Amino acid sequence: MTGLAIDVVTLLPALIPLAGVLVVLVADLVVPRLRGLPYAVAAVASLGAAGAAIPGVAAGAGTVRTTFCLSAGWFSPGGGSFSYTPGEASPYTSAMAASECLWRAGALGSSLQLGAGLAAAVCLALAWPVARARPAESTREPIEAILFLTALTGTVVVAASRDIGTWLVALELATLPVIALVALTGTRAALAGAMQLLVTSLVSFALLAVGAALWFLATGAPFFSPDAALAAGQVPAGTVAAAAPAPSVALLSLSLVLVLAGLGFKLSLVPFHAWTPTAYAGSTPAVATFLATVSKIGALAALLVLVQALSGLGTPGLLAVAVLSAVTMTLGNVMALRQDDVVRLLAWSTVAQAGWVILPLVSISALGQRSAGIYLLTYVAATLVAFAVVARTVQEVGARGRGMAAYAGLWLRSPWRAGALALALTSLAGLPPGVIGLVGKIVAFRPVIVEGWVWLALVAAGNAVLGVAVYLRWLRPVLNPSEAETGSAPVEPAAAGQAGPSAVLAGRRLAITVALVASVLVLLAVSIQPQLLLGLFGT
Amino acid sequence: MIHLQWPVMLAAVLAGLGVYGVIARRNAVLVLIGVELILNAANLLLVTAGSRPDAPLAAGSVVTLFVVTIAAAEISIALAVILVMFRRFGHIDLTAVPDLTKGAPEHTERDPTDRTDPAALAAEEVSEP
Amino acid sequence: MTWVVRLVVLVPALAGLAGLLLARSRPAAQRIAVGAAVATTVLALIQWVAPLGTGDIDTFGALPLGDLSAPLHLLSDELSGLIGFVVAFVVLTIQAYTVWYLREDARYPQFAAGVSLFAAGMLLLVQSADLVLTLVGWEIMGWCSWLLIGHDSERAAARRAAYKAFMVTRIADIAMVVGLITLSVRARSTDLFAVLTEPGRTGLLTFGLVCVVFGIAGKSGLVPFHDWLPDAMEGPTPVSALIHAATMVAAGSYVIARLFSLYAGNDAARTVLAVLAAITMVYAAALAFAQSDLKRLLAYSTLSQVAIMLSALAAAPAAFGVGPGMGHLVGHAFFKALLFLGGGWLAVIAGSTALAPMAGHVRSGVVLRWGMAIGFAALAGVPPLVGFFTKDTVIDAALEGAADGAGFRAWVVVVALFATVLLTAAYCTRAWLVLANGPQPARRPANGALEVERVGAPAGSVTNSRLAGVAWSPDGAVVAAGTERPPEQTSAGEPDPELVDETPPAPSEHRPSVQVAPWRGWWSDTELLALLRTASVAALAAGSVLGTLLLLTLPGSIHVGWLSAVVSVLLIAGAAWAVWVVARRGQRDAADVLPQPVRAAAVAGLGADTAYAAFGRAVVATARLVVFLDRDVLDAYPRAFAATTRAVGRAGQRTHRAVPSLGLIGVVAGVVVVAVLGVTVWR
Amino acid sequence: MTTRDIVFVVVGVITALSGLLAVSTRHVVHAALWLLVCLGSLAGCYIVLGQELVGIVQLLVYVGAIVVLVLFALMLTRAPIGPQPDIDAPVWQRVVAALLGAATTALVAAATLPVIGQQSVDLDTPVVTTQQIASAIFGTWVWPFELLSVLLLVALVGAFAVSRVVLARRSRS
Repeated sequence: MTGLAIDVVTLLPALIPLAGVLVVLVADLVVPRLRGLPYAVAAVASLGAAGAAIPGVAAGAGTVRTTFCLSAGWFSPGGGSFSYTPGEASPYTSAMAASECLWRAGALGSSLQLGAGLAAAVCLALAWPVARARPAESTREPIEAILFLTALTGTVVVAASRDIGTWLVALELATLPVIALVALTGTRAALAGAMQLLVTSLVSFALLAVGAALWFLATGAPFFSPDAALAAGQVPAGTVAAAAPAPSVALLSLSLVLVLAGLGFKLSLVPFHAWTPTAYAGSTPAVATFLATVSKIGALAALLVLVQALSGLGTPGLLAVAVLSAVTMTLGNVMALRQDDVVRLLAWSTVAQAGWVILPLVSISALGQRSAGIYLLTYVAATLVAFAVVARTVQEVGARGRGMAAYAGLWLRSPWRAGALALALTSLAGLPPGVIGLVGKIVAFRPVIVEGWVWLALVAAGNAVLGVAVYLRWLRPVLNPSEAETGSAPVEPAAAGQAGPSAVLAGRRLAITVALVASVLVLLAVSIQPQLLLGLFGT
Repeated sequence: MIHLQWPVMLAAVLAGLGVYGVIARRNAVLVLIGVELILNAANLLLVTAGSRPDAPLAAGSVVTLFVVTIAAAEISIALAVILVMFRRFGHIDLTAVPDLTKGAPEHTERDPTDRTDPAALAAEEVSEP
Repeated sequence: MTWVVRLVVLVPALAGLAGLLLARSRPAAQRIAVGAAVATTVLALIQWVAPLGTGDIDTFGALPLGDLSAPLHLLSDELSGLIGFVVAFVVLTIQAYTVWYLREDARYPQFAAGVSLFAAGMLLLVQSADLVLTLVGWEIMGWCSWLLIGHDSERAAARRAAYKAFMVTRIADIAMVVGLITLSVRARSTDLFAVLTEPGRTGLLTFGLVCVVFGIAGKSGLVPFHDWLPDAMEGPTPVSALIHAATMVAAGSYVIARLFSLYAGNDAARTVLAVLAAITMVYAAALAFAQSDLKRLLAYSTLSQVAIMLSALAAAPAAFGVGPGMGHLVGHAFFKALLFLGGGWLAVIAGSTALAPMAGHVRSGVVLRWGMAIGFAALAGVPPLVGFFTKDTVIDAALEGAADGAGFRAWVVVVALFATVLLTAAYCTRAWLVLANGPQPARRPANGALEVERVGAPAGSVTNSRLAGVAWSPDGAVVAAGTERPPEQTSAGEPDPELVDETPPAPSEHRPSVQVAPWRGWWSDTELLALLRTASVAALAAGSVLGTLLLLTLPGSIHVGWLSAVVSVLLIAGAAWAVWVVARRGQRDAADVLPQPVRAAAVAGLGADTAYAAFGRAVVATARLVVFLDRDVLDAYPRAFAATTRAVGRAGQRTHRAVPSLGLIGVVAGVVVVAVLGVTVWR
Repeated sequence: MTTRDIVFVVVGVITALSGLLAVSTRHVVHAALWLLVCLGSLAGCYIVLGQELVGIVQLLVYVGAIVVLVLFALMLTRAPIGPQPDIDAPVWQRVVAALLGAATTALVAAATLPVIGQQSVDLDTPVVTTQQIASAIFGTWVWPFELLSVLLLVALVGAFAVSRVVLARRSRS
């Protein structure tokens, strides 16, 4: 037995958050009264994970960073004599497995890891506690930090995973801590959201597991590799009707759609989306942000693992993806139009944007995967800014900050924040000055056009228009206080003072402001120079 | 010698039963039972596929073990949430979880992340049945 | 040297911006405006004396327009040098004059900045070797004209005039833009030389050139678009001088001149131009004769003169080049600026821009008298003033064109030119007689109302004094003042030494005194102000006399045929004599011989304004119809879409009760549906 | 039909029937007990399929731990003993559930059976020995295995925190 080659440097994006978990635990033992420390450590670890992903991004489209690679002779092929005829054998051979790795991070995966790390850092900043001495029995802060970090780890790992085992474990690692995070918020609303998230995620994961098992059954390979898909897709020798697809192809497609459905819950695709508004509205802005950004990155990364394996089959696309995409973006936009709670609006906006994210995947090709990744990251950048603005407002005026009325006339009170919000919303809507949103929409459109899905393109175009209405509905009172919905008095930002001396809130306000500024800068940079984002994926 | 169609058929049946159980039950714990059935269907499929010759890396068994462990992790979180929900709502009926966030948000605290604010806690406890 | 070319555009532009943004105080604004004008003139002089003869002067670098190359170059040759210098010079005199004219206007800084920007636009257009830059300059002038005409924005008439000017030129600009784009697309470049040298595709070329003709018809006031120009007299006199003398109105001729080598080979476009120009010059000259307001008279004369320039470009043989047209542009710039500035001076003295109250006031000062005399003589084309040479060059060129086989379009132009010479001499004589032969102004300040009555008396008609006030007003009411409300004469505390005795007081019922804090500061000395004004007029008078010398540098701009010269001199003399007779040696207004209804119609511009208004109403009605169709017919779909969206949203809101069990049904049903789709339709 | 086939079918029918009862019985506690039977007999299926280790783990973890957890949960949520009329969702929902369940079964069966066809394996000599599984877990699969340990840790910490936060809050009031 030769050793399994483990390259620690390649693994760093996953190892740094795990190390962060340890540091948080140790630090909590040593200095338990510093409430901000766990978040600081966790934020640094997230940024570290993002930084560790940069070499993979910088390496360009062609190169893939691998580790945990198998080598021939590492495993012993099953011994003994078998009574099977050649046509019935598992088409995936040990020889094929010899070239596999359990960690494969290409440019696409590394870019998603980078985005996840940065987004998680922003979420941690938003979750920054009020700098007040913590009661002795409270363990909330370190646990929250640990949950954020482990969920980030799961996301990072799933983007680079290649085998069924790692993939399933990492997915669950990315999901379970988030459920706990939502429940930790502790209010009745949060519990309602957590319960809905919990049952949806459990059922989805079970179906996902069935999908993964079907893949294994169809290909005989525990790896999501194009080789395996090709081997399964081959028409068995001796079959007369060579034109007909092998039965395995149907099995593969069932496996893909089950996985799609299982991940659809994380992505908030439409029939699997019901938890989204409840959970977002029930949890704190930081957790909602995490659900809206890092979770989505994890889900898309997991989906892309399977899609890139299938891309070897040369299938033009899937009707199921098209239908999901169309339904999702339509319902998301329609429902978002009716929300007055901005967190709910963002939740439904997430639903609508998820439709856009999987839109390019109607083409199971490298182009489609790249487009989906680009679109997701544009969405994540814009959503981070929007949530940071919401968090800042909630921090300032309390729960009223969730109502749209709280944003009336923001332009007059706080032009910078209003500008940031405007940039984020226009990016989500795909209007200038949010150029990157427009670029993302065009990028997402391209595979649809290339593959000739006319009706889908029409639906998407209609939804682009609808989406503009959704976001401008929020933006209008921001810029024009006289058009704010009547019946709610203008919010006076004095409420923050009641919570105590303003110095107590200073740490939290500073953290939120830093997160807001950083995310705005990123969004601005990619808006001015979209090539920065497109370049991540080696286009 | 065993024909693989039997385990596959059993897995299909278990999956269907699990799906039925997930939807037809209103008690959250019983929904968990349905979920376990679906997971076991997946496990059975994995084991079946892993029992075929030339299945590399003992993958069928290993991944099955992983899924079992994942299920255990899931259950622990799920039970915690269910217990908390039972304490706060007095029931675990999935068809009757009210949507509490509609209309006025529940967050009346001055700082929603500050869970230790006694006034906020008092306000919450009052609203409890 | 290339920096000189760039600075010629840059200096006035920066001066304009600085004036708008920085200069809030009058002295600073004056220094900036006049200083920049001086600098521009010096720079333009340098450029004119030593033109680079190159069209490759970079500005911002090329525009990224895909297939279309847009290098954005500037051009410096003899033509642009000369015109640039003349423009800069005229702008300088106008800026200096404005310091005096608007000495009590609180919004002088904005006005001066507007003039600077305007000059920058014109100079950019003159220097441009790229159609994009041409268009930019064109647009700058359009916007600035709107700002400047509407300077007295508290008066409804001024506002309406500004909007009218803007809308009318704007509509014509559509054709301009289409034309320039067509030419650019044809050459796959916006570079002037590429456009000029692109062979082939004559259909596209003709279309583009005709569009450009209609475009310049807007700003140059050719016939269907002419009526904004007389109304633009609502602006302060310096604006009128600026627009009419050297910049906006002449810009059209310059653009045609720049594209001349294309027009030379294109009969269709030139014929359109010739017909429009011929109609305009005769029509406008005839209307000018009947005007009762000096500024409106000058406005119609401008229309007529600009048409002469364009007719030269339309009818001259290709070999003559642009010399005749551009020569007339230069000459016209001098004498028309002179007439406007002198007219403004007169108006300040008389308290009105109407001709009747001005009667006799021209004798107030030597410079004023001689200036106006030279101006009218040059306008009429009396030798040896510049007007004579340039106009006869045009006539000669048209005759040569006719002989050259240009046929119809040349003959139309020739006939129109001779008719215009006759009419021009007639209205110049008439105006001069009215201005020079009124009663000697009172030595002592008198009641303003009495003044008007006395002025009207020699003509013996109440009609006349009423007509004096016939100026356009928005609701059709007759207003009893001239077009513009000239500023008050120097306030009592600061008497103008030259005019102190002849100055009547302001007729206060019509002109409430301007409430401006007395201005103290740099140049507060009224003598200096008066000197500025007098120097401006004198300089322009000198230009009108000696301008011919300038034209010697432009080949083909002076080419007087003896036949045409003799004929036109005879025509001028005859017309002058006839008017003198009709006016009973200056004892009455020659225009009074016209029947009253004809005169009133002419003063009102022969109903052009009514036609515009009708056109506007028609457009609005059409728009309403379109809006109706759009809202109630076409828009039904989007609105139904919106209504459906709302309904679906409501329904969705009801079904999303956040009950986990329902969510689970959704999940599982979704899985099954998606799976069925995925398995059966593996596309 | 070989001997193994027959054994499997018998155990499988037990599994399926107990599964059916687990999702349809009206006794809350009985449901958990039937689940126990179902999972236990499924462990038998695994053994028939030649995967003894998986079968034993199934017994230990699933039957021994998970089902016990479920039972605890039922007790802690004061599940009544005896039949419950309102244990199930409304009738329409059950009809939908039955349809969807049947559809799921049909889909999985329809997709897998053509692939599996009449494949058969000889399990008299085990395909994968426990030895191999052990070395595979700590060799090839060590990366997901380590992640799994993190997952378990986090799940326990999370469950602890979720219950404790609310307990702390209740004790305060």
